[in-house]
Amino acid sequence: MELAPTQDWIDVTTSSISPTALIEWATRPECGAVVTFCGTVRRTSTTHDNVEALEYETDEAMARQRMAQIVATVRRRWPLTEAVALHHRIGRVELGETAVVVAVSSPHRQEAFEAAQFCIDTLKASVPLWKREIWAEGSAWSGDAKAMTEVPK
Amino acid sequence: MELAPTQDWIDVTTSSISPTALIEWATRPECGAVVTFCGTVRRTSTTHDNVEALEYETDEAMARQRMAQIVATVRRRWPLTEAVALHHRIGRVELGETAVVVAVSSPHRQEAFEAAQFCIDTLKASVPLWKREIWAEGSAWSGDAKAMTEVPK
Amino acid sequence: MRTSKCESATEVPSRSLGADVAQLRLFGPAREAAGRASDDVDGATVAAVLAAATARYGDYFAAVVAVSSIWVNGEAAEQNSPVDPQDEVTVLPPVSGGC
Amino acid sequence: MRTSKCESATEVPSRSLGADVAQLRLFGPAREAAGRASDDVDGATVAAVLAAATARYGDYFAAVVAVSSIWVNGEAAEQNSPVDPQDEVTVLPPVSGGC
Repeated sequence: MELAPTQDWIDVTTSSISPTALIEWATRPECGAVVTFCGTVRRTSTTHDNVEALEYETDEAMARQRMAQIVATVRRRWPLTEAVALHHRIGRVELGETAVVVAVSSPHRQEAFEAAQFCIDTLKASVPLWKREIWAEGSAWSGDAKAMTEVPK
Repeated sequence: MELAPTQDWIDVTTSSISPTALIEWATRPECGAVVTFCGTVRRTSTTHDNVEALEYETDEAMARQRMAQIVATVRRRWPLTEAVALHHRIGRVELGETAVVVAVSSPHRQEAFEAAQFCIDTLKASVPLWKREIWAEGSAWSGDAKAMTEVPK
Repeated sequence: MRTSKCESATEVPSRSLGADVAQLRLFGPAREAAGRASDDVDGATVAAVLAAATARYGDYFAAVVAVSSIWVNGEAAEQNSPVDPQDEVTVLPPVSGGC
Repeated sequence: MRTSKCESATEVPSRSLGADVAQLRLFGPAREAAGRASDDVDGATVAAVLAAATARYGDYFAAVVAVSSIWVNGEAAEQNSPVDPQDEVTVLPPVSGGC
């Protein structure tokens, strides 16, 4: 893990993600609200109820570029936002493990909630990531994939 | 700290709150989304820009009763909600420390975001808690207090 | 005038003054204004209890009460709500949980 | 037909075939359908490159391409967008980040 930057912290990593580290990083003396979204691998998908793991594939450079665009839009739309972290795991992620974390801090909780939800909604729609669902007897590409969209300005 | 219950975890405590513990507790094999709100003591209030700590006062029985009503409404309005934790510190809480944590898990992130925001909005409006702001030269009751309202059904 | 007491009355034990009147509970700014967290205050309605308390604690207390919610035995009450001996009258100033 | 080469042409180094054609990059289901993550594919437009790739990889690949976004050199492209030698043509199937 690289040294955490000050305001924007984007990562695409094969290592486990620590929500704690992101919350602590996002907590600032000027910001009363830290909203965190953790996406964890669940047993039930659109097509299977015995998922054991997910395996994510990406082009890291493209993904980081898109995630930076998401943060740029957050700062434009919610200008009081202090810190924004977007971390996504790639490779195999086991059931119950965290595949994605968003953390946003702001002086105002309404803005922090809106910005965090924008981050995860847009990450799912606009970042080049593909996941395979893995169960005991086989695996398949996720059935809830959507045509990739541009990051809203 | 008591043993964590299964679905609803309400606490009013003088001990520090661990967002990590709440996130881990709320993470379930059936739930892909965990939304967390952390309220941390910030330097700037409605009247001062040098806050060093907050001191919370409550009636613990009344506060727990109200928090349980909040969770009941969450389960009525967002029935897919899996786990809900509402923890609030009382007594003195230092700058940068966490005074309140909400954690909600759900199979659907939209519901998790809505439920978490309802929890903190309603907690601020409907739970009998009073805070004093403490700075180097003195202290005063918070200026952003609001007449206490009933928990929406 | 009755000269004999009814049975229940004869069985009432001796009590302190506090048990004959409402129990006032005060939080946050109301507690601070009164200088205490609880007190025994006489009065047959919420308004009467609060008037007696205000006479005891003064103007700052009155100002806090004016913006507070009042509960009787844990339920929201109005100024004209009746108060019986041993009822608990709670003064809940505007709340400020969270950060 | 010209018999003398211009200066710039004389300086072109000898190259492998791959450098004369588009570089195809494939992800997720497109990569799986092709059995590889990258390839050299000739074609003057996006449509021509994808047609050549489909001829090479088959129907499942065609089905994935039909629902994919196509980028040329990192920018969104259309079927009739021009492709120059050494351009990077990327096939981005429907995405599924998050949980």
